[in-house]
Amino acid sequence: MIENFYYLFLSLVAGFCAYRAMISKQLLPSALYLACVSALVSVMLYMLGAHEVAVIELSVGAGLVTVLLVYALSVIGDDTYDPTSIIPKPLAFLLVAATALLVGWMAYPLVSQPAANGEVLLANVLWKQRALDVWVQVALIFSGVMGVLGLLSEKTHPQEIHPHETQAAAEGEAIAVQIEREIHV
Amino acid sequence: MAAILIGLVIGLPWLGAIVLWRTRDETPRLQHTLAVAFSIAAGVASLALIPFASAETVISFPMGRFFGSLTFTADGLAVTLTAIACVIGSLAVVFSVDYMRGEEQLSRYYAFVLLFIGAMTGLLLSGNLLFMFFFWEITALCSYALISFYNDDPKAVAGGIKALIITQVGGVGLLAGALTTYATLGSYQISDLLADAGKMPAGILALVAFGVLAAAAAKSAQFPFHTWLPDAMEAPTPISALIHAATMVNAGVYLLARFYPAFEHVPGWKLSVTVVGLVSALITAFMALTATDLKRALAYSTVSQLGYMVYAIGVGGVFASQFHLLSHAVFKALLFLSAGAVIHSAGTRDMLRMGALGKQMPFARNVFILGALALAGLPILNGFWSKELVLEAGLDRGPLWAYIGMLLGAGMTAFYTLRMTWLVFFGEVRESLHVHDAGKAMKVSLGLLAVGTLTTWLLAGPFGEMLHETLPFHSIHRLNLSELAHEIFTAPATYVALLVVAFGLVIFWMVRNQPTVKNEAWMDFLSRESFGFDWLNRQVAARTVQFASVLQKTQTGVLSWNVAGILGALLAVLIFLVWSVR
Amino acid sequence: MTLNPLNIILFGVVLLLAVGFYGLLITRNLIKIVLVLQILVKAVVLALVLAGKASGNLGLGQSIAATVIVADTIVAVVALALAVQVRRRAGTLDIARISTLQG
Amino acid sequence: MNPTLFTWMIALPLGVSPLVYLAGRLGSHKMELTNIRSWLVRGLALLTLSATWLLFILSWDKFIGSNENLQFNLESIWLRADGVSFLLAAMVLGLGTFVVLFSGPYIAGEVGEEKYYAMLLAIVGIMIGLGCARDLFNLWMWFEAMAVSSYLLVAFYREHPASLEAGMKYLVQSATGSVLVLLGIALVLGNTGTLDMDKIRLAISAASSTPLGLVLAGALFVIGFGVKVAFVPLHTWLPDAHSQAPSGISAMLSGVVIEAGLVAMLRALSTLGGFSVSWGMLLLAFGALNMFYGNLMALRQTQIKRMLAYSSLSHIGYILIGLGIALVNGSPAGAQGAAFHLFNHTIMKGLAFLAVGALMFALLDQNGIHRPLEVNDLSGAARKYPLAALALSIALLALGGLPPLAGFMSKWQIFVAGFQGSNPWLMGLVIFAALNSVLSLAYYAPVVNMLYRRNVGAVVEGGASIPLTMNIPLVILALAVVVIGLLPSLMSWLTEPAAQAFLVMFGK
Repeated sequence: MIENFYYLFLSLVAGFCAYRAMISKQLLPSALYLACVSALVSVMLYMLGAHEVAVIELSVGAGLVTVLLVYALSVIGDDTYDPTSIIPKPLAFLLVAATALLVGWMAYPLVSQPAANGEVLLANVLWKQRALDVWVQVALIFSGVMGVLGLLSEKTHPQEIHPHETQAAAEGEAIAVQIEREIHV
Repeated sequence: MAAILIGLVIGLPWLGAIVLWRTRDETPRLQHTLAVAFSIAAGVASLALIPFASAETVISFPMGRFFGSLTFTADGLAVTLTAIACVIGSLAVVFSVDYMRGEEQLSRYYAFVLLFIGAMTGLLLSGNLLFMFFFWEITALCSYALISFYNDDPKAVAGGIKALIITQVGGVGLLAGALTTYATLGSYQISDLLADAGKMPAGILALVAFGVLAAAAAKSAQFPFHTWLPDAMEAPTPISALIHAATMVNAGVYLLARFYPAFEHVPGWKLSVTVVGLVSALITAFMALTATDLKRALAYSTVSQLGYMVYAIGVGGVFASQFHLLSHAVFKALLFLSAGAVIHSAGTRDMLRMGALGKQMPFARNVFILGALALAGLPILNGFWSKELVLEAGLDRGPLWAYIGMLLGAGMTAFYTLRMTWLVFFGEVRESLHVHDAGKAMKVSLGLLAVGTLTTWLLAGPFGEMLHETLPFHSIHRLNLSELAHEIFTAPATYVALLVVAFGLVIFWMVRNQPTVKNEAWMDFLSRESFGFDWLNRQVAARTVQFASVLQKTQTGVLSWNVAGILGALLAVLIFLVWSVR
Repeated sequence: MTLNPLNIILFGVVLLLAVGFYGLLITRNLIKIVLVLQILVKAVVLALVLAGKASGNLGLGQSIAATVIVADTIVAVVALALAVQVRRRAGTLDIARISTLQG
Repeated sequence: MNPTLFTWMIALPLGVSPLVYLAGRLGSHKMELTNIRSWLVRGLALLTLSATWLLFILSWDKFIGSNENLQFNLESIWLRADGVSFLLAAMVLGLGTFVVLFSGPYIAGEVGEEKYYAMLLAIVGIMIGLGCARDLFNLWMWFEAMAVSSYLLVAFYREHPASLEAGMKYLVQSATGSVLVLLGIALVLGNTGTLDMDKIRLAISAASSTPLGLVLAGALFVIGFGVKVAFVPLHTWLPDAHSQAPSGISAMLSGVVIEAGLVAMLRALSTLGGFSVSWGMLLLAFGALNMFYGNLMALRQTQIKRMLAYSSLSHIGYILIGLGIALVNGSPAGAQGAAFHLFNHTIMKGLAFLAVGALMFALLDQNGIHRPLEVNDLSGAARKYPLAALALSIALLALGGLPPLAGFMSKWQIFVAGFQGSNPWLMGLVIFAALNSVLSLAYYAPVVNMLYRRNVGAVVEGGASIPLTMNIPLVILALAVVVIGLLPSLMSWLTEPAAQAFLVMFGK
């Protein structure tokens, strides 16, 4: 079926973009790849019939999150240093592969016989049936805003601290050096 | 009336503990006075309780599901030990007035002493296993606090922790026993356990029996838990008298005596008890032969004498064991306290630095000799009667090899007792220590205990009568004084024992001029390491700490590894579930 | 085994999850970790809609997917704020260099 | 009386929370108003909590009087208050009130004071809501909201890299956990087509066999929520977060947040019914691991807050063992013991963290020193701070399971449950747990000893005094620990319905 082919293509490309986003040494390309993942996922969502979520995903996931990431990058500067992994990569790969295979195998029966689809309008479900979720979400957003304000608002703007200046940074440096040595051994 | 007295016996020391905790260290006189007043009041109440001894449950207070009722029973066994704990405890408090003069933090000291006495009486009077365990744990806590009273001294702190951990590990046995009893019989009442032990499945009953034995051995510092008691000697000396004569170590023997009727028929239990008693009595007597620290020597002798009591229970002589417990409590308190008087004025515990102190402290010397003779088991002091009774029970009903072992122990006891006395009070002056005789309050306590050492054996008749009357499950053989005397003096075993004791004395007399007994290296080693068990303890502790520090490496503090932990756990749980569902 | 679209989407979900978790394990830059978390969120959103579709209750799946998108965006925002603050105070974004709490 | 009154327990703190923030910003450019603002914020928070207590009492009355769960629904989502909800609500409200009282001097003058109280109130409301949630996804929403509102609290000292580091680990690990939970929810939705817990239960019990997808969902719930409950080896964020957060927050995190996570996990797991024995075994295994690991790690700690954090791991272990026994044996004793220990852990650990916080405040913060409090710093602290030292000693000894304190009684109850079935494995596990208690004394006792040392250390010498508002919670909590130890049935009005609800939840 042609539909299957589309889905497979989209999944693979999304996986590839995700991989690029994860592997890239530069943060800006990473953010852009993430936006691609988001766009591809929203296409899949659309094809599945979840039109509204597809729009939300496209605007929030691909748009807002990317903007936020880029904004954070611009605040921080060009600290895009992403050195070698601490965990041996084969171990990480094995762990993830085994878990993913097991999860995939166990989840498979779920999709083997899909039920007939009862179409319901998102707005109805979200605002009527799931109104309580929305209320809790308001609390969550409030907490998040408080968090950002609490973390970032500065009464006085202190000098930015650069590496090697604080004692903690020095300690951290020592640990990092040690970790790096362990990786290379 | 009995209910009120029980309330007083437990409540007065605890009330005193709370009051003393709140006193200020700037008023030492007030603290001494209050402590003496509360402890003596408790002592009087405990004596007044004796006539009310009965097998009935006196107080019952429901505590809600899973906890049973808080009950108290003042039977013969309980009231006797209560009286020992309170009276000798109060004498130790009186002694402390002189001994602890000028010390800091008296509020903490006296508060814990009184808490200890109250907890001990609670443990003895409790008729409910849960609350027995409850009080059991409090005595452990108090002993910890008192042993490490000099808490700036690392040795005292280490000794306290050691005592706490070892007795608590043993306490798990009592916990298991109490839980099993509740799970099988649906009740925590000790009387129910004694009555219905036969109805429990054999394996379950054995679990309870050996659990209780482990707990008793740990508390009474019996083999293989005997290592904590010598290290506990870092405590102030009145505490040593309190813990090692009047209260804590008796709890183990009490426990065995209390549950004897329930476990008597558990296969191997009596033999195990006998062996534990025998081994403890022998190895610690051996360690006492070479000890040079006065208090440690006394501590070893305590474990050894407790071994006699445990042995007596193992061979079925419950009365003999309790009678020896009574004698031992009196003469050992006397010994500890007179040793305390010596240590207090000499400023050292090393017997090799003492010598010929007798002339300068005649009172202490006299009472110490009295106690020592009782410990050695010479007639007609209380130690003689009870020890002979124990040995006779052993010969009558126990295996012969165990009896011979205990005889050997009696000879060793005579040897080290005389050695101690000689090293401290006689011989040549090895170091000119400026000593003075015991103070006034010390003399009061010592004098009373000396009188007790001379006379408590006269109580044998009424004591036996009371146990017989109030312990329905124990079938105690009644024995009045003249029967006792008759039995002991006509039995050939008595003379054999006396001969062995005399033999021990003679041997020491022959080597008295080299009292340090150019110890063989192996003897020293065995004593220092408590026959290897101290080494074992250290190994367990060191391995645990080592394992912990290896484990610390798992907390890398690096986020990547933390997330790997999450994924790894997910994988493990998935594998477990797939395996268990299939 | 029939290859219906849902199977393939499940494959896509697992693929995205695997990439995301692998990224969490090997990434050291804090901002990138936030980014990788977003990959996981995409996978979950897809999974929720997929589940709604598979059970014949797409509206419900959609509704919670939409809520999740918003909620996890908030988390991402807080995480970014934290990362910015870490950069300001510790001078680095490398998690190995801010691993002072150990043992 | 309105049966939906209990929802106001959730809505009130949540609704007042923004007001607290706004009150704290009133005239924020005027420095001279700092004190007034500070009082205003705290007063408002306390007032709200008092009102919530009133609501709690009224709804409790209704709950006990009608003998059935209180419920409320907004269209298809239900909130139901059963025994577990009320237990959690009581714990959260109680500790929350004490923490607000305690934090007065502790937080006064810090930047972000108003956000601190706002978040504290919000998290109280959110956790009560979490206890009542009866819709799987709604449960996740509460759970996520709880996490988001605690991030700021953990990383409150945003000037300190260590505090930020702790916050960062907490955030990333929590987020990972919540992704796993969402996957689990997707699987349940896919299999049953509904998210209402009761309907899921019906759908699953109607099916003949347990689909593999639901097994996977259960595993994902265990691990996902387990991150917040600090199962070993998912616990790695906990020692960092608990030791770096302000002490009041450490008390909240350790005393109620991990317990709330546990409640969420049990609610989610209970819907999967079916093979509850497997869940029981899983809980027992994690319980044993947590206990042993937590104790061994605590053994080597020199920072007292970190030691307490590891001791939380071991106490979660006891609770899990109680619950596991209840699931494996179906014994009410295990559930009751677990509920009782849950409650006791809240007051004991709350007391411990608050007492340490009070000492830390007096010894370090007041002198402008920002570093963790070491055990050695406490040398002779009882001389100068008899009350705080006594409170800390009581808390530690109670945690170690010594009578006559609360911890002993609840551990005992769990142990009883283990022995009741005469299952040798469970009996062995209980003995292992008892030996673990002994092991834990090896690190609690030296701290107590250090407090009562004769040598007053230099740090204690230079310490400031502890204000009254910090001492009040210490006195009340310490009394509670002692009294509950002496009268264990005192709290059974609260814990028994919870245990009952737990068993009903799992269909026993």
